[in-house]
Amino acid sequence: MKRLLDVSDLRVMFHTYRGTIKALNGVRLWLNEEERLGIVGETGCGKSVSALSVMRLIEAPGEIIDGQILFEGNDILKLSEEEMDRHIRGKRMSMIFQEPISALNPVFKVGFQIAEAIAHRNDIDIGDAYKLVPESLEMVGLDWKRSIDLYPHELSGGMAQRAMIAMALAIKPKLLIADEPTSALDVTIQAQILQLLDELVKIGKNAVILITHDLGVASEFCDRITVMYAGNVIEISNSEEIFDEPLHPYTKGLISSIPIIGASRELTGIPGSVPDLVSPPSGCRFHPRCDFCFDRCRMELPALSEILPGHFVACHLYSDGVKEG
Amino acid sequence: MKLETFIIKRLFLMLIVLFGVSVVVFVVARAIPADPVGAILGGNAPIELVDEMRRRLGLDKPLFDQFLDFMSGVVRGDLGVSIKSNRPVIKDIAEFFPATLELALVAALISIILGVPLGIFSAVHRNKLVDHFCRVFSILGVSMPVFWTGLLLLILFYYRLGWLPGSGRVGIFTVMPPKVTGLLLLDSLLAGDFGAFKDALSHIILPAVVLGYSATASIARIMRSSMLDVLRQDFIRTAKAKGIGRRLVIYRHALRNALIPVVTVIGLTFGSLLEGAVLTETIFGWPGLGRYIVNSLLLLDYPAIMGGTLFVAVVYSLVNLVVDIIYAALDPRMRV
Amino acid sequence: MHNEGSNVISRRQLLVEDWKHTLYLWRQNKLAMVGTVLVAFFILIAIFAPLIAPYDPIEVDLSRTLLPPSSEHIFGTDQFGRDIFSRVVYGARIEVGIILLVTVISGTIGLAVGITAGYFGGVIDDVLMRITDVFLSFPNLILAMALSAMLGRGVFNAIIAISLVGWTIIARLARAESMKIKSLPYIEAIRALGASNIRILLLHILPMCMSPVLVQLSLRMGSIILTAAGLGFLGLGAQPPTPEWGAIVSDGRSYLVEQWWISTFPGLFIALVVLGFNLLGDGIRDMMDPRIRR
Amino acid sequence: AIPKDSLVIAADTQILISLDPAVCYETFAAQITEAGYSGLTHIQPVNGVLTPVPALAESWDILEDGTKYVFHLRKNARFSNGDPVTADDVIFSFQRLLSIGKSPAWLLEEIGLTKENMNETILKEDDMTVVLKTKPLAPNIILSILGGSWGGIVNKKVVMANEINGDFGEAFLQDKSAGAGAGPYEIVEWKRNDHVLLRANQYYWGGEPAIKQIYIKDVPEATTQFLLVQKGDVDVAWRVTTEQAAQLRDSPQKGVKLVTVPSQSNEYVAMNAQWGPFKDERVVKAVKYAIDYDAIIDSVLKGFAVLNQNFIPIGYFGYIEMNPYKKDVEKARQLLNEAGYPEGFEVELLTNPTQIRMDEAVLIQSNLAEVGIKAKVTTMPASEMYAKYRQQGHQIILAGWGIDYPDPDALAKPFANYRVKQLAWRTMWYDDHAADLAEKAGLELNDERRLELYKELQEYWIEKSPFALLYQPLDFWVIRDNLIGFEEAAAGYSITFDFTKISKK
Amino acid sequence: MEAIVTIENLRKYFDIKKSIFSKPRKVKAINDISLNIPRGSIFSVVGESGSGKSTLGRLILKLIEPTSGKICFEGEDITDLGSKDLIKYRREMQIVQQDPYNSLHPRKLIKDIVGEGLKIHYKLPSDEIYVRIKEILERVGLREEHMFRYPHEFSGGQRQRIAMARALVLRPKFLVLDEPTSALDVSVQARTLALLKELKESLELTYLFITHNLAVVDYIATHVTVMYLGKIMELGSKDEIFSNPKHPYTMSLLEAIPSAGRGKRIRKIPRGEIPSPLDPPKGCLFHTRCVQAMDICSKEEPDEIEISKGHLCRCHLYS
Ligand SMILES: Nc1ncnc2c1ncn2[C@@H]1O[C@H](COP(=O)(O)OP(=O)(O)OP(=O)(O)O)[C@@H](O)[C@H]1O
Ligand SMILES: Nc1ncnc2c1ncn2[C@@H]1O[C@H](COP(=O)(O)OP(=O)(O)OP(=O)(O)O)[C@@H](O)[C@H]1O
Ligand SMILES: [Mg+2]
Ligand SMILES: [Mg+2]
Ligand code: NI
Repeated sequence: MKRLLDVSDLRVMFHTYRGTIKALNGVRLWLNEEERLGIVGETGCGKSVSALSVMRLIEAPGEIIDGQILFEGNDILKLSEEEMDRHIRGKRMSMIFQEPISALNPVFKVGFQIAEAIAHRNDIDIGDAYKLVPESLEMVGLDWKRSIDLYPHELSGGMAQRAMIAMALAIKPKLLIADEPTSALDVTIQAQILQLLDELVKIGKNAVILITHDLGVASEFCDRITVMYAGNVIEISNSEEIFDEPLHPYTKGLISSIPIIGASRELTGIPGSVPDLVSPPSGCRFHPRCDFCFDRCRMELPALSEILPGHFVACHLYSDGVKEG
Repeated sequence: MKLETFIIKRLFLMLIVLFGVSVVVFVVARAIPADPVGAILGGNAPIELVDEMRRRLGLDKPLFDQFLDFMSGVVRGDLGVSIKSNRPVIKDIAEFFPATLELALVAALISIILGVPLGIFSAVHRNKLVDHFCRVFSILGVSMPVFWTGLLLLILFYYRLGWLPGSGRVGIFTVMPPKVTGLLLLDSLLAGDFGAFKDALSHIILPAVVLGYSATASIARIMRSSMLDVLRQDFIRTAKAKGIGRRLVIYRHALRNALIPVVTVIGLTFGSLLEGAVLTETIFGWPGLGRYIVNSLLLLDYPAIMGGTLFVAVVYSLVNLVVDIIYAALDPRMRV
Repeated sequence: MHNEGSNVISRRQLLVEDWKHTLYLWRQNKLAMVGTVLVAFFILIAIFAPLIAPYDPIEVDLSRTLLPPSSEHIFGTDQFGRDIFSRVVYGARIEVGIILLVTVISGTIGLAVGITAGYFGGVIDDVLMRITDVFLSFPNLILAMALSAMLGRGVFNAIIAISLVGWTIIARLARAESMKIKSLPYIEAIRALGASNIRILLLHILPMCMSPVLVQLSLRMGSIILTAAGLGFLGLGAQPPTPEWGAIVSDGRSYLVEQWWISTFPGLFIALVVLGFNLLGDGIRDMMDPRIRR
Repeated sequence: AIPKDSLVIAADTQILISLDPAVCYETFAAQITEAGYSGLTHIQPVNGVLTPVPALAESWDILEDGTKYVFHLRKNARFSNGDPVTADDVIFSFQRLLSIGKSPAWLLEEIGLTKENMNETILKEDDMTVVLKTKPLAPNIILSILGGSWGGIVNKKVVMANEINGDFGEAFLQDKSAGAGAGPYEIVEWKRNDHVLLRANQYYWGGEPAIKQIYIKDVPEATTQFLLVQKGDVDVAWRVTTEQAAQLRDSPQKGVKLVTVPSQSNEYVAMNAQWGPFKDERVVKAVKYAIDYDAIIDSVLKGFAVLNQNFIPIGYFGYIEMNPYKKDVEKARQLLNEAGYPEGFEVELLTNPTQIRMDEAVLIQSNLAEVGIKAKVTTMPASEMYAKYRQQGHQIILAGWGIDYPDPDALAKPFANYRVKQLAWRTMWYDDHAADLAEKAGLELNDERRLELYKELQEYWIEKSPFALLYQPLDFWVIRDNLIGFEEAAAGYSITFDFTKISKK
Repeated sequence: MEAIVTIENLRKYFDIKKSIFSKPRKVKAINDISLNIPRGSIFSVVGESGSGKSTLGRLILKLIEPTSGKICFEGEDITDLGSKDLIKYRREMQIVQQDPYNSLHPRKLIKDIVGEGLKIHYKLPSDEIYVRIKEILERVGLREEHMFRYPHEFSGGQRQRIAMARALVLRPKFLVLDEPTSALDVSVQARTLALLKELKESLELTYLFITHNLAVVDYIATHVTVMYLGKIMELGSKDEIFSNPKHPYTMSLLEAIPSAGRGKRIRKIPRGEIPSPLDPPKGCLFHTRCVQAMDICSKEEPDEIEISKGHLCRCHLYS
């Protein structure tokens, strides 16, 4: 399998009055062609920032400080804005956002917005691109005759998300990033959309990064799951293993927080709250909330290392391999 | 259709407001402790003549009756007869309004042409030097007394440089094409008379710039803040993610949205241009409605004050009705 | 978790934090700084006018008329030999008075009408907003002229007239704001606690409407000074020999070509103060933007 | 550039109300109206004294102790459409004036012609002869009144053809003369707040004037007028400010010049004789001694005025030089002391907000302050000020009086005779001696005795009246220096202005 | 069990206007709902967005006026009470809102937010108020020093606790919880749910628990009501509904829950979009999306059928 994306040591900061928010602190991610990667974690842990960095959409007051983002072998952090627009964004990568209705421009018809994407992708003018719009709309199960001339506010959440998906997939990207594509939608619609996305990426053979805070969603959809905490990747594993055999105490806590129907157990949750990224805890950023924390955790940031085949974790507990516990 | 019911409803509301305006202006005008007859007859007129004239004009009737007379006239489309000129007020308005309208339109155009790009520029280069410059430039417009800037510009562009004419709507010896709309720029174009057009244009530039510049700041300011607002929206990120480039993101995706609140402000500003023209009209000898109303007020020419005020209120309401319709055209969410 | 310290300390910390934030934002915003400096300067001039002004602002001295700016009279003198600089300095007091009056009057009326209309909605809103529309669609200068004639002459009456006209925008703003706020969950929660309408309006909605209204007021200061000046041009402003800036500019206009200093300096002062208020108002608005501040 | 046969005037035309001779009353409007309409007589400076001279009436006879006037019309007099001027037109014009009954009508009533008696008093003897039956007044009064703009004769045929709802063509004549006038010019159009256009009347009995077209451009702002004339875009700036005039006088400029003539109006301070301290004549006198007349003339009017503390202007029948007051703080304080106001008192000084009046007010305020009187200046638009004045609601008022006709009677009555309910009445000076004298002088047919009476009146008035006359102003214009004859044309200003005397180099 | 709240045939129609040009239309947010909330229960209401869950909660607290129907609290009819008469019920019934970020006044200190209710209802010395606030904050897991902070300094979970403290300080008997955890992270949600459970027991509360998350319902509730477009589709005890769901909509809701760790699977998801509440479908409200729809479903509206004791279902499949 070919490597499509390889992010290493990504550091992103936001400069605010309170100080510098160290949003990403050496993030490592990778993705093969046609692979589906899930990124999960609590709010504010840096999922969106990671995704936006990959698209190079971090804006002031944010700044990519350091790192490497190899996309198809090239470091896209070295490209100029124009080159990004000319070759990468909307050509080889596209993105689906969380709130579909607010992610569509309210003053343009859906058809136009999709055509615009197609036009840019294929370097044709919008008139010609329009001819390809019906096809895209049909693909996501929308009645194109009706929906091509609708404005975003005339769509329901589900329809708008379909339109977004149509827009993102119409350019046949190599990499599709979906940042919480369903969390703003109703439960039944969520399921529909995920199923649709699933089918479409299978057909299109795209690689996908799915960002979600819902482990359940991620595990159903993805091949591999990356767990983030406070700007760090703390665990990477394939999606079955992470449930059956979570390694990092944080991942464990996360799993024990999810209510599961039929499983009548107490939910324990994770004590404490997410740290302030202006002055993150020293060492392992999770240590103040960790039941297993020991001295080293307070001093030293654990590195992400492969503990089991294909299963990476950043925790000092496993510096000597897997222990039971 | 819905648009029609909307318009009808708005017109109805407008009637209510106009009634309110009439009441207020009537009450306020009558409460001024002066006497129109005395004013019009001048300081020399003997008191008997003043009393006699007052009787003749019906100003000795009970106030309520006078109000009823006035309102019944208004309902019939008759704004009464000016005490001063003894002409139907509506005729006076018809004479003065086109000049004011033309001035206000050109001024509005100038303030839009200046304000919108300044606002966009400021927003796009937020907190950079360009932003500071644009903001200070536009705010300077509202900061200086109109009559002061007016005179300074007059001295500069007319007196010192001689580039532009100093007073009036057209040159004295310019023959104007027949009156169609009353807007000289338009009339001369309609008649294909470019000489006249040039002349009218050169006359309107200074007053319109003075007036328009004073309205620039409010447009630039709202343009800037609404642009900043829009640039923060989710759909801008979507557009960027499409890779269409910064220019298109700003001018296609952001601008159209950002213009929506600007339109409202332009409507409100237009009202202030209509009425704020008094000082400009005085300095540039512009034969407009603003001076007419102010002068009527100084002379306490009740019918003219009431008629003029009502008329301005009508125009203002109509402009804002149009603005709301444009608003809807810009913002599909307002349609349905 | 680490929440050490007593209430007192954390409260003080909080204030300090808030201040630091404001200060930070203020320092980021160069123009707001300029605006603050201008306005502060203006207020200081007004307060210390008797100390600053070298001469009596109204005393006529026919032996030194129309002197150009010099070290003795830095802004020159007018046709009565009055020192322009002193007149401008004392004029600042009048402008400050104008500003206070307008703020209080149009602020109070505007807020009262606006939040009432916005909070109660329905018929009350309709009635109040129609009244607002009446005043809004009224030619402002005309209404100000008429009212100032009705109230009697003088700058302060003119200003009262202007404020009676100027509250409409405040009212609209306050209405929009209170409509927005009243539908927020926290107001409903307070209602669920059993708070009366009056209590909600005064204790919970009013404070939230204050800041946009203050911004608006600070932005309007400029146009108020200018409207007053315009009334002066039409002969309805300050009574002579009051050193009101607009009146000085307007009086000096026939000297504009030769004795430019008479109207230019006060004109510049008007422009600077109006500019200051505008920049400050814009700045406050930026600083209070919840997206920035949170 | 402006053609040689055209004259462009920049003026504030806001004050124009109507150009109909039966309606028009203000000075500036009267000048335009006079250009459009000739009257039976015409006022002209003769040896520096404004005198009624023949116009449409070639000559007249005064019969029956000055109660019957027979006017012989000029044979060659024609209206601007070519119609001859006949006795019918004259009678119609006077009856029209009375029937319309606007501001100037009272002037005819002054001489005994009223709406009620007009069929008996205004008579036709033949087509070319008109008879008026008047009150027994000094002939100068009667002939002067007839020479005003309201005495303009209109073309009955044209006017009646354009009558609407029995308005005697008032609406028609408001903004044009259209063949209805026999003056040197025809009023072609008046576009409000824009311009008035006059064109030479080819049938004018005095011969067609040199300037064929007069364009009066509306320029409300004095500064703008001044700039326009300096640039040569207009020939005349009708009303510049005193500062601008002074500037030109002190540093002459190429291309323009300043024309000044004595004006026929009065600027005065009137104290309400029934108000508080002013009930005491000594206080009134103290005020008269407090005012610095010279300073007002020098620094407010920049010298464009002459000292005249009497109500009869210089150059008028009956004028005597009498300027007893000048600033004397000691004396004023002493008078106040005597009257029991050693500490002075507070008073409101009312005026209207023209630049000159406000400046005068500032000076007077500072003068009064020197003697301890604290005056608060209140300015209000003329409409309001006069309303208050007519209700006798002022304490001190600073105002002016324009003269209606060039006879001392036109001043003696308002200033001294409270019975005519004019100025004396307004300021509550109910002095019967002065009133009697003024009445008597008006009725006196003998010039010498008349002169005596006015002398007596003036001496009494200057001592007793609550009026302090400040000065007699000069009128000034800024004109292009290629104009010829403007001085002569303007010589009778504020009573008459003769456009026919103007030509261009 | 005795009912603490009873509602009968409750309706709430909103007039809504989409834009300045359009005619107002009616949204039937609550359309003929009757139910009993037993004392001591955790009565949960589930349904998708717009189904009227929040409206129901607000109606019961009389925060909005019902269009018709009857609301009884502890047997007393409170439907027509004005705001003055309601005051005493305000102490008994409280609400914790959906959105923890907007439910606290941003310019007030926590002590003022929590103490507001005490100030309204009791004339207490300020020490006393202070003590009570402190107590209740400790109850929900916050500390004294938090009293002097502003809401923006707290995380979502903490804010939700503050909102609970604000409601509980009045010692109510009945608490409406409007999606109290949907804005929170799972780890926080877990702790919040645990707290709610504990509070209920120790303070003898009855909850109306509004949520769209059936897994949460399963965890906490005793009774379940499934709403769809303003109507009740199915109602019963929690165990009954989860072990024996009858209505196709309930089933699809259960289906839609992503199954953490259960790997990929094919699910029966309802087709299409949720109809606009502005023009709800004729017949059975759910028929447009129902995989088991029959002819009759599009024509006739099904009645409520009692499947077993206390288990109601509105579906033609069971008539
Ligand atoms: N524009 C910004 N300005 C300042 N800080 C930011 C900005 N965007 C993100 N951050 C900070 O970066 C960190 C990571 O944010 P990010 O949006 O990636 O979180 P997330 O994992 O996507 O969370 P969520 O689940 O809430 O979407 C947060 O602490 C956030 O405060
Ligand atoms: N104040 C209101 N004005 C107009 N319509 C309203 C109002 N409140 C609610 N509605 C409408 O009533 C219906 C039910 O709304 P409600 O808020 O009760 O739904 P919900 O089930 O709580 O949804 P969510 O899960 O999104 O909170 C919706 O269609 C909504 O648009
Ligand atoms: Mg995110
Ligand atoms: Mg809800
Ligand atoms: Ni004459």
